[in-house]
Amino acid sequence: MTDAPVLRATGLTKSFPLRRSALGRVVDRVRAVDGVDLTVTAGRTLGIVGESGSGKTTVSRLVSRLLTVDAGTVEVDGVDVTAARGRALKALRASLQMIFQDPYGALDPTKTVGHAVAEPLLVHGRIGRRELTDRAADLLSRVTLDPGLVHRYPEELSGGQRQRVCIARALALEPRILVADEPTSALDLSTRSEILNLLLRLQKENGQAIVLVSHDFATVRHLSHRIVVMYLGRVVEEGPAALVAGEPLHPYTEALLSAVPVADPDEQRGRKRIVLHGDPPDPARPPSGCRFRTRCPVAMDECARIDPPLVPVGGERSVACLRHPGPAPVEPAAAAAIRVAR
Amino acid sequence: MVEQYLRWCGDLLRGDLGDSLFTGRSVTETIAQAAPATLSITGLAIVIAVVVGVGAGLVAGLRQGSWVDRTVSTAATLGIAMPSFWVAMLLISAFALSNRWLPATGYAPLSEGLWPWLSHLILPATALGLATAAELARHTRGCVADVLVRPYIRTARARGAAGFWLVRRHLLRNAAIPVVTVLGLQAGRLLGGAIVVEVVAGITGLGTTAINAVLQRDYPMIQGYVLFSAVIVVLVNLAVDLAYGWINPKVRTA
Amino acid sequence: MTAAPLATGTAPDTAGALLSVRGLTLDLVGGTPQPGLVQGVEFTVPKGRSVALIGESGCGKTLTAMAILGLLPRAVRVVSGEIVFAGTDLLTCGPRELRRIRGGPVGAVFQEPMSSLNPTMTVGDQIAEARRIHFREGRRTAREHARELLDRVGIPDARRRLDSYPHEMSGGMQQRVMIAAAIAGEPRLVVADEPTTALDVTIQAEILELLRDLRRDLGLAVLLVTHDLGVVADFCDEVVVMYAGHVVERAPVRDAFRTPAHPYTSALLGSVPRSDHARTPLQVIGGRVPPAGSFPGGCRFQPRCRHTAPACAEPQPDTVVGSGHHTRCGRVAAGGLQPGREL
Amino acid sequence: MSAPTTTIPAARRRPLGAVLRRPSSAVAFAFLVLLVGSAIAAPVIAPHDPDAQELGNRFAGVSLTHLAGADEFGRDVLSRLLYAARIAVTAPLISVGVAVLIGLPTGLWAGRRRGIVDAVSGRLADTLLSLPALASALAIVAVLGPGLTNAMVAVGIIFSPTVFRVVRGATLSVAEETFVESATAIGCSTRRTLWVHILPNIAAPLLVQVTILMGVALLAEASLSFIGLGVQPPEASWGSMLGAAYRNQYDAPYAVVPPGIALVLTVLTFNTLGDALRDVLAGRRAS
Repeated sequence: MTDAPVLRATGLTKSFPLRRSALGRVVDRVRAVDGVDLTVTAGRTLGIVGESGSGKTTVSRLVSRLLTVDAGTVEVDGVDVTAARGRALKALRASLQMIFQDPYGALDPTKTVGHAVAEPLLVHGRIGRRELTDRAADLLSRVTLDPGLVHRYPEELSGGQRQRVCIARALALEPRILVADEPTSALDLSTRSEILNLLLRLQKENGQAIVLVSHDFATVRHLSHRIVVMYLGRVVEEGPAALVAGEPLHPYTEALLSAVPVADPDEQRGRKRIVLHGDPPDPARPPSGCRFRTRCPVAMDECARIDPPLVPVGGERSVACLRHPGPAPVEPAAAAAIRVAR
Repeated sequence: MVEQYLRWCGDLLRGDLGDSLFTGRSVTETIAQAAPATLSITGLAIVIAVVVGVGAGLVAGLRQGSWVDRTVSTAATLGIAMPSFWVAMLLISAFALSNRWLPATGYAPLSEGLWPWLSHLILPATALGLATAAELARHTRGCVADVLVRPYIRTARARGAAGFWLVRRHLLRNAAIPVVTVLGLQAGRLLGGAIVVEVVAGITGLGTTAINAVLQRDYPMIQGYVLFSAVIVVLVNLAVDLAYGWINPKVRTA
Repeated sequence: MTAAPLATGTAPDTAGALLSVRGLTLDLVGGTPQPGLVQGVEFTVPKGRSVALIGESGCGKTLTAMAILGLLPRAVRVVSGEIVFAGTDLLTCGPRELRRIRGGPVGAVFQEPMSSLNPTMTVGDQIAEARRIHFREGRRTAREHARELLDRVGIPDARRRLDSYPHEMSGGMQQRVMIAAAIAGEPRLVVADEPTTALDVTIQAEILELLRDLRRDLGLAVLLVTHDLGVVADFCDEVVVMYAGHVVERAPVRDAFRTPAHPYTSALLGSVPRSDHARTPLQVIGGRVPPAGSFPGGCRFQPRCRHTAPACAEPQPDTVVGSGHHTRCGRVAAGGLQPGREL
Repeated sequence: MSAPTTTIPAARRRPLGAVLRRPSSAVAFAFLVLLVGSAIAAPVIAPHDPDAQELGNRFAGVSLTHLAGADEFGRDVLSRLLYAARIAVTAPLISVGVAVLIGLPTGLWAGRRRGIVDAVSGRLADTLLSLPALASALAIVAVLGPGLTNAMVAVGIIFSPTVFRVVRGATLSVAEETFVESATAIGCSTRRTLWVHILPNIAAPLLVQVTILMGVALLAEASLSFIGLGVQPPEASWGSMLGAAYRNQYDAPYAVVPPGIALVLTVLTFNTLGDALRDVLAGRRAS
């Protein structure tokens, strides 16, 4: 396994219109993603965890070119695909595929399962219409579905079956990267584990890099090699999964982990609880300085003035918190100057 | 052509819609003369439609599956399918020709007294309002049924709210929101439908004026008529928007 | 914050029960009919305790809760059983008595606060409603109580917030309003149907913390319907596990998690990712919950169970396997099977 | 894992089958077949030439030769009713055709482009919609001149904002669906996404709207013909027959009944089928 990054994103920024005037002019914007860097290594899983408003879903759309960036670059295999169009974009589609959150909405209700699964091959001209059924049946068996389902319609399938169909569809082009946006959150408990197992197995068999986006720390922890924690459009912490989940450095990561109850009464009741207070701020009007400071249990006065950058702190980890200035501490004043200059 | 149009717009701002090509009379004056009859029919039709339609729909929605509900649904389905001018003919033939209970044709202005006015209008207005009543009944029933299965109704029940209290405090306002929207759309339909009903009821109003204008290709008259109708509909929709804002807090704060 | 003491082995004593559900059986009569949509459900909620009703969707846990509140959908009919709350059978007591209890001694909190609050009514009016109905308070007194309640559930600037509409609040605030409205009737039992499912996890922690405080201060009993085993481990004293309309297991929370006595419970526990087993396959329960209308006979879990035996096609009696620990698996009851916590 | 075999979804995918399984819509459909059949076969089954005048027969009552009596020119009413069925079928088709021709492409365009295009066309449609329909139709007929085709084209133009709104709304909501995003993600071109994934999914609401508009168009045709702006004599439509009946209501008070009933039944048919389609397709969305 090489350590070469298959996907590298730098400075991703994206804002969305919040309100429009009567004639459709944008009056107010919310910056959903604000300067996010990501690196995904071949055959590895990068987990992005965050709550609603964190911008994690937007990041998944930006790296897969379903949305275009306002600023920043996306490279796949060293090739800048930020502005790829036409043929180059189609080539990108072949190497990067998505799995969506809602398996109920992700399949066209007017098309058969076979069509859904083999359509990518059809669109990329790799097969003709006549081979569709056979290839679809092959793909279905790869995700341990009955190949006989090819002539069925999505509505005849359970949620778990549909998500397998979606995974088969994503695998059809043999992509090197899979971006999975909340692949299990619409599913029932017992089905959830099937899909997680399937993703693990497929990655071991085919060596895909996976970007897993989820609000559920347990799921992200289970599948990921590295974890990125997002809050209000920023990365607050990044590092190896075991370290981020085991010894979180950023107070938000710590609070998030503490808020996920463990399914063991003795362990859960023995844990240290960090209960945050208040609501997350309005993403359209983020607080000055550190965005987490309004809910942070250990906020300091400087936190209102200085917007902490994401800095390496050793052990392949980075944190954006003034309490963890990193091995080469940046003078608070200098840091402030950097932020102001941006 | 462009110049002509600009001149017409200029005159329009001064309240002058030009003169009829046929009678030579001022369009504004003609409309002013014909409007009260038409607005009376339409207004009365709206009142009938709202009272009958919303009332029936509310009862049907609250008693889903009962005989009342089935009756209302059937009547509404029929009501929507019946052309208003045909209903007017049937009503007039039944109440004004076979039995001479009400006048068959003509219009009496309100200045002649309430009853003469009402007696001339009641049959055409009922005929005109019937389809709208039917539409409102169906829509209201649908909205009530929809609100009744909303989670907040369940919450209110879980709080001990029931019966009249539940209907008044939780159901009415929420069900009224979509009903009011539809009412605005129906205003235009009623004003249009009045054209044909006027013919049947032998009332000289905007409708009959407009038909003659079309047959005679009296363009200034037609322009005036369409403009006037549009203004009325815009006013009605404005009123509806105000009512909507009053009922729906989400609009108020937005 | 100190952790609540753990309940172990304390038998739920029916005499001290605030709520006891006995032999509750519901039939689905509309659509695809399913007799025994919920069948023979038995459990108790002791005074001041917190009981979890867990299972996947379609297992009948929400229906059971709705039966307690007398809010079953039209297509579902009560066939037999009793639901006794503080000496009154809610299934036979008549609508007037039921209305006295609902929103009064029994409060309710629902999932998705946004749709569960009336969008055209101020939150103050919604909280005050229970005061006005159950204590016949006037507008002004009820409003004053509503303000105190908003304060109590931790909403800042309560007096101004009384006149807010639900859509002007965040999800977490809305759920606090729901809780304020639920405790306005001074309940002894709160039925909470997935109260935190629609919320972010840090907000969920805040809401659970609030419920914990209220339980302690007001001596509330809580029946918590959830599918989240973590929430159960965190919040509840006892667990009732449902599958396809049956209660398959009920036990004090520690016993249920440590020594599950039904293969379904143990499979559920095994399907939860654990930090010490990252990137290893999780336990899978093949198939899915059968849709209503096609429940199998005998043990309803048997088609998906990895320990199925011929005897499982027979009806499984409710058997006591420990102090307050019941199972509906004949094989476990007979001692032939020890499912444990499978990993 | 075996897939569940339930029959309901399959029925929902073939909406016509599901619609016909309801007794009321089966009856409606049978009536529609009968109507279209008699419209086509009118020359064969009509007992008389619909335009043949027999002045001696003016206002003749029901008899063996004139099963529904005769009108003010002694023409056979039954024959005229049967021939008028042709107009009852074709006239709404003209209007709905025009409306779809205008509303479908513009609605798709506005729904896909959004932004300023959508905002402006949306306002325009709203304004047109709030105009009194019949009044606008009068204005258009004034320009085009009276006559059935002109009248129905006018009605079609009036309907086009309704179709536009339905198509635009459906396009917007379908475009929100994940499967459209998924189509982009696998590399579908914009055109393929539109034809293969969006159009089939907006077909359902469009079909419902079209069916209901058929009934509304027929009512509009009747109104316009009633006041003499639609079908021109001697041709007959149910509306113009009602107009004649109105002018002669002292001589033949019952002449208003047959064309009126034919009209109501036909509109009822379209509405019943439209409602049934809507229910069936709504069930499919909900699932």
